[in-house]
Amino acid sequence: MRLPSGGLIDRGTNLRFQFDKQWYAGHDGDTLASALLANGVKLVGRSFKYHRPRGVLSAGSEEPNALVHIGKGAAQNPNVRATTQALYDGLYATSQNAWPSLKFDVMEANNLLAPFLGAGFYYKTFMWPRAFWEKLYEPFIRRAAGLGALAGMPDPAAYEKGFAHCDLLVIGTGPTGLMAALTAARAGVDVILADEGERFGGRLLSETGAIDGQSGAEWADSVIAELSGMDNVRLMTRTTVTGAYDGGTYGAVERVAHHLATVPTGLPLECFWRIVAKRTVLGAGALERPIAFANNDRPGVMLASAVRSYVNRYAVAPGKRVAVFGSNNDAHQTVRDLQTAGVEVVALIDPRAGAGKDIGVPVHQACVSDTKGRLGLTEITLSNGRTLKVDCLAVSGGWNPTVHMTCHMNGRPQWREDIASFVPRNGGIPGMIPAGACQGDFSTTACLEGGIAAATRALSELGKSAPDIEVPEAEDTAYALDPLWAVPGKGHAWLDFQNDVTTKDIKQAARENMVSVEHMKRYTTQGMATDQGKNSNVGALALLADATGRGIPETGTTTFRPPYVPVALSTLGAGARGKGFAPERKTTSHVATEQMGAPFIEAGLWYRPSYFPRDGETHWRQSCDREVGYVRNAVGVCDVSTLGKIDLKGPDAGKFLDFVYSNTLSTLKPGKTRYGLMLREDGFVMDDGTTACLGETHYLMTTTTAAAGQVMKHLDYVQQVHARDMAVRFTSVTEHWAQFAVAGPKSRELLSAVIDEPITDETFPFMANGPVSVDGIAGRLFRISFSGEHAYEIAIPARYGDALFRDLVARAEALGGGAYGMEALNVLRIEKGFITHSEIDGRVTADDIGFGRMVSAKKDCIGKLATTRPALTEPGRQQLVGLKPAGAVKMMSPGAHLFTDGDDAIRENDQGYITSEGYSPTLNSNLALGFLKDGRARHGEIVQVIDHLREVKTMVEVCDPVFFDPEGGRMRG
Amino acid sequence: MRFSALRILKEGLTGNTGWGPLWRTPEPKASYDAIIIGGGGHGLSTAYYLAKNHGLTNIAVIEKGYLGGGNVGRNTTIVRANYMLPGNSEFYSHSLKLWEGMEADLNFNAMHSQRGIINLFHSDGQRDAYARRGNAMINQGDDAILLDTQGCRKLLPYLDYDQTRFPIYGGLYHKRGGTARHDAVAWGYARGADQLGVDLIQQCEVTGFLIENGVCKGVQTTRGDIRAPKVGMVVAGRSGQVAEMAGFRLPVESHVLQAFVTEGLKPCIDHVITYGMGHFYISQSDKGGLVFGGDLDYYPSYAQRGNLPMAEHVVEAGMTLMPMIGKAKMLRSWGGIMDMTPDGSPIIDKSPIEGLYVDAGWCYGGFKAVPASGWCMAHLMATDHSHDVAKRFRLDRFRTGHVIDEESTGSQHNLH
Amino acid sequence: MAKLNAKNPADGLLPLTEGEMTLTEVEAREIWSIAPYPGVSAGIPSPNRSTGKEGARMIWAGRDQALWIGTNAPDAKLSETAALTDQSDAWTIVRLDGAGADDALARLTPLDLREGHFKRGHTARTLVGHMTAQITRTTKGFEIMVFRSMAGTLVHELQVAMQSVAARSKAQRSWE
Amino acid sequence: MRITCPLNGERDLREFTIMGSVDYLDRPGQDGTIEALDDHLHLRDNPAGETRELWYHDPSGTWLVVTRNTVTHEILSTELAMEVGK
Repeated sequence: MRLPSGGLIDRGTNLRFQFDKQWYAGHDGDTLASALLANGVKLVGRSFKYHRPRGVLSAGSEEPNALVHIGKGAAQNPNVRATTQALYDGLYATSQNAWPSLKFDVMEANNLLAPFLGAGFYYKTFMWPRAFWEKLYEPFIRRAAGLGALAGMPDPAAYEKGFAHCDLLVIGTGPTGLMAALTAARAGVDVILADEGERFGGRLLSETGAIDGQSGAEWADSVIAELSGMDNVRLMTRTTVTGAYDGGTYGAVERVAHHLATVPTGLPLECFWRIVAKRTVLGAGALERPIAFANNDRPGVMLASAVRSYVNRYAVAPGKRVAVFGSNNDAHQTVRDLQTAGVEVVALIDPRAGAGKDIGVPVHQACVSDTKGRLGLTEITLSNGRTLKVDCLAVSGGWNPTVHMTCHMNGRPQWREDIASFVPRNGGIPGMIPAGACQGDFSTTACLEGGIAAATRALSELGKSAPDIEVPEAEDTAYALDPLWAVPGKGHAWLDFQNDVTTKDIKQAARENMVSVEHMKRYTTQGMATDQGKNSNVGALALLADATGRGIPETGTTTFRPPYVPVALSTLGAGARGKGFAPERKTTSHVATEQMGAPFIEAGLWYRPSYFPRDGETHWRQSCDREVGYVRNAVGVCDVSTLGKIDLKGPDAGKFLDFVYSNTLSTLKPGKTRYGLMLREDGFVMDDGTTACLGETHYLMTTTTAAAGQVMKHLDYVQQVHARDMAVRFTSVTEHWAQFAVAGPKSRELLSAVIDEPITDETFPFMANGPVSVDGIAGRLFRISFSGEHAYEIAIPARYGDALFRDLVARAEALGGGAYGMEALNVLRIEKGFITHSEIDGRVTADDIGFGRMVSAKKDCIGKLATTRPALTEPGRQQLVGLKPAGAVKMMSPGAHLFTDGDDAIRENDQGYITSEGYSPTLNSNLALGFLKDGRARHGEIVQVIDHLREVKTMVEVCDPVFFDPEGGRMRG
Repeated sequence: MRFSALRILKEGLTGNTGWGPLWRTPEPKASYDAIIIGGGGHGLSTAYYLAKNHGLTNIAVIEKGYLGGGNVGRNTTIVRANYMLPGNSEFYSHSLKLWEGMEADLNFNAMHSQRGIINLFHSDGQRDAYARRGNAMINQGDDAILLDTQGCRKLLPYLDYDQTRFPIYGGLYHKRGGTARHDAVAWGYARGADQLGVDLIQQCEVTGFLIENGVCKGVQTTRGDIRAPKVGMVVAGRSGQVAEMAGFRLPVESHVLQAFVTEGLKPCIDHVITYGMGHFYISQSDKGGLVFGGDLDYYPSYAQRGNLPMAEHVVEAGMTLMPMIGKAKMLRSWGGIMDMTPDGSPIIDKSPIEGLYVDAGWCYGGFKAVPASGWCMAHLMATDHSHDVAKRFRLDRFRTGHVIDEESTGSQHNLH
Repeated sequence: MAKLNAKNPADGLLPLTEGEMTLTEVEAREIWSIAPYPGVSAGIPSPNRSTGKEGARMIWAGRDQALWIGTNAPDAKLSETAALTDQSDAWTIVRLDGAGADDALARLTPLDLREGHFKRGHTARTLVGHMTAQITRTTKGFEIMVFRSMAGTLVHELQVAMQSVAARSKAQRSWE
Repeated sequence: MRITCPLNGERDLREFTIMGSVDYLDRPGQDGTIEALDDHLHLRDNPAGETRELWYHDPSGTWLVVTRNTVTHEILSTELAMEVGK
């Protein structure tokens, strides 16, 4: 019910919203929770396990009960805390975890079964018969569990991430945070002030105490006004700092647009900030804790501080007849605030002798021991037997400092007996200074002073001196408390409201010897709900301590881990949707290739054409066969720019190459090119490629597309760690050059028409390289071949790549050839037995692929020693072979395994596998490469190919991997 | 006490006051026939099978913290037998069979759920590699199905098939793969071992070894010396420190692996799904949380916590693969300490010191190995011979080169 | 004879304007890496600094390495003491200028861009999104370099960031 | 985690990759023993505490030796790999 006056709401606004399809109205400044309470809606959700009716418990992000869906369709946002959701016009909310309706939920039957569903019951049943688990029990449990529902569709909103840097990060804008920020800002350091609320002020917005004669909210506004005028201050509202990480790095979620009825184009819904701070002041405040008593979970039972928030900040009376129950003086303020607001306070219930005697309402020295009211509180029973008709009960079990973030690096908080709470231990997070209520200092004055002191300390650690600053005048009453965790009695008394963990569960866990706090938590699910135990952990711990006869400090705590509040995956993964997951790399021929209608495949981050379809072709194989024919019979053009190109220079460049390659490169003469094999230090093959000698001390290494980055890093490693004295410098030139393979019998004819000076077999024999020019532009030509044909690769500065590619393709077409893609490239290289990373997959040796002699005996190289290990030299290793169909079924699928004729297809008989396969139009046959145990000695043998997955079983003949032109006459000629 | 539906009913009707302890809290004795260092999943299953399969019941498990407090209680709970290479194939195949009988054997519901696991692939090359793997699984006697894009669409309609950066070419579907309730596995083995007479000693830290003439005779602990002719170290991420106490180095680096869970949600993901182009795997727990993880943070760590870059990478992979999870909210993140070997495969072998046995190097695949690791370690400790399915998990294989490198990334510990 | 026309890396993608920010492509005729051989002092800028001005400038680009950016190639004599490598076509260079440029770029790079820390003339090898990049602060904004092949991704990511900053500043004005 | 590179200054973890222990610095040559190779590539002290490691600053191609605490993640010092031991 809305109070006639007061509050930080704008009564001039009328915001209409829906909850479970009912229309209501509220004001700017409301949360969904305050607006619902203003409209008399108390039942807002159902609990997780027993589906108990639940109402609003708190007024903050720690809310365990009032979780709702916001929005509909693809925008439906589950598990939103009604207590932090700002109200806007048109807001659409629905309840969750109830069917068919919130008031009548059939799963409430679970409540009756509660005696059988206690701690750990899952582990003791549902085992018979075994097959029923996946089919019956588990689906039932899964449907019953869970809270909100995902829409099942991609989230249409925009999200973003960002980085921010500062000298001092201040978390929280209660009295502590504001004074810390003010102190540091006036000292001139860069300050970021972050608060999760809709407006700055923290707890000050909910309390009535004055600061310097102003209301808390007015004072907060005045501080913010000063800060917002300073260039060195960044104010971040609606921003929850979610985690503390190494090196002063913090994660934070900014809810940019959740409070807006319509989100403007380009504006993200949320932003995930990575904030790097030299120092941090944590002014996170404290959270009030409930008291466990029978049926303490009914709608209408609320935290006393939440009642004050609703009354003071939102001008909402959460009930017509309110009782206040607490064992600390702070609870008494609730009575006074309710009285001031004109709400009837039925009683103050405080078990401490003589407490609150002048407060002006009936005082009961007792406890609340039970409640009544199915969908909302109607009556409470006191431990002295009295019953009181109330519709709202404000409960305060005292305050827990918000120590969570101080534990994110495994720091454990320490117990402070005087406030019966945990406080942060020193140095839990390097550079973070907890202050104010989160440090256990609860009075406003102590918080104001604590903020100044923390900032002063941070400044001095940063080498700055703090300005003189006066402590504002404020309330400074002592916090007196007798700890009260649970009221004895019959019935279920809730600790973890959402997960339905009761005091009985804790006792049962103790009986079952689950006495470690971690065991208790995991066995009962205490503290594992969406509030991560913010409301209940300390109480549960106290009960476990009691049940096991230990003190609370000896019982220990569980660990608080990031995030402090749940973070949407859309936010944490912002930018990654669709293509944003990884950069896209496009070659200079990309546009032309697209225009030719070629489908692309991903090759690492690059896009490469699969094939170039022609009119009338209905299957990629037709295109592929045609393109293979270009290369074998005329001339084909293929963009090979994606291969890594590393330019090496210096007196020791040759020596360095000899060290990184297994074979010798230093003897290479300028104008010559050689194939090289690179090993990892563990002796297995890392990569291969050609290296061209461009000058006496100048080389150009090529790598495979896949390994380009890895090889560059490896070269940096080898040089900076193992070859520091070699005078060599190298850099990647992959992106500077567009490079095209021009392959086929007519390749020289084509090139001669393109380059400015014609070439001959004498000036450009096989494996030659040299400078050429095209249209006056300096390029390079390499006579190398990955197809086994007379072939070249021509390189031109990338700005001319598009033009050269189009020109080459046009000329090739005029000669009866054309562009070819990856499919044809693959067939061409299989025909020749050339390897790719399908073969050198990281587990093969040089000898396995028939290149054993390429590990030079004359020099050291990376990986050489390791190749002498027994396993790399012993007989029985699988060796590269060619495979040709020898049975009726011609299909030889990569991934199929090889077995000796007559053997069963079981692991023990496994002889090898197929790595690559393709149809060779040249040889009119399917061809495959694979690895076979002792394969080089088995040429001519017929072996079985078995592919269970594709249901293929056939026979193949083992042969040399070079199927076509084994003498190599075509590429040399 | 045997668990049954009847028992639940009876206890429910009598206020649940009759439940007894799941295990005793014994004082350590001066000597045992065997000692297991480490009360995690592997240590507890080793103790259970030593008692059950080999009749060794005068044994103790020594745990410095609480039972099941290590990686068994902080993983993404995936159970599978989808390995390719000899050594791993037969071992994990054996392990999955043990999983399938575990709950009946232990009389404890570990919620082992064979909901199926799908490893997605995103290129022809990856498909070929997964086909090779799938065929190896079937050669081993396990199950595998190769799905194409259409097959994936049918099973997993909520993936992004149209816009995602690396298109989905298909997936390798292993139907017997799935998940389990991780803590329950530790508790089930603990209760089983306790019932067979094994002393489970918590809050007892090993501080040194009793080594006489090069032979291990027991351990020094914070609660006194405990002697035994056979000592097994089953301490996962702590293997380096424990080996150091015994005076040798292991081929193990300890790394942090993060895992994440969202708030509870109604059922939306019915399988275990792994992404092939980034580090991301996900399933939905029976409580409704989306449980997911990725790769190591890459730097050695004993801190059981990670940093943001990997957490972000993991979520980014999830968002490009299945954008419908965007409004799920990460509730909690945590880290486990992974004992990474230079080939990504484990070690179950005698140590260089007589009487001391090593079970280590589980990298981040230790959870599914819990039953077979215990089975084989128990076999080794009881018989002094390697079990057939674990005989390739030798300590000296890195020196000799007989590595079992599933990831094919070579000898760098953090790349597996 | 072939006729070769040159194409810029960000051909057809730029310029762009969002709010008060502009994104334009920088056309560089010559970019060369200069990497002195060991033991030679080669007069390259000190780490994280750029020197010179439009037409002939150098930016530090890693250990003992700089990029020469100018209208002409560097003096060939330098090749006696340093590895001189033509990179003229290897890079996409864009300039992000105007009010909000810092905020937009801070959405993509982990580098501390605060004026007091990353001043005019400062340069850094760092990341922009998931791309390796070089960022230099200029008089009016930033010059950002990534590999040529990633021009599309760079422009797209910067554009999204610019739009967000522009939308925020617009929304900010309407909230106030 | 923030690592201060002697050349690039303080940078975010995401700009770096790590290879592993400084055991990688002691490389046995072609005449070394397989045992020495085992020490170089495989066997590790794996300390819970201070350790020295090889890290790589990807954007600038710089290899570093970083002294770091594996329990607290504190970075204690960084040196250029090129200069270690010189």
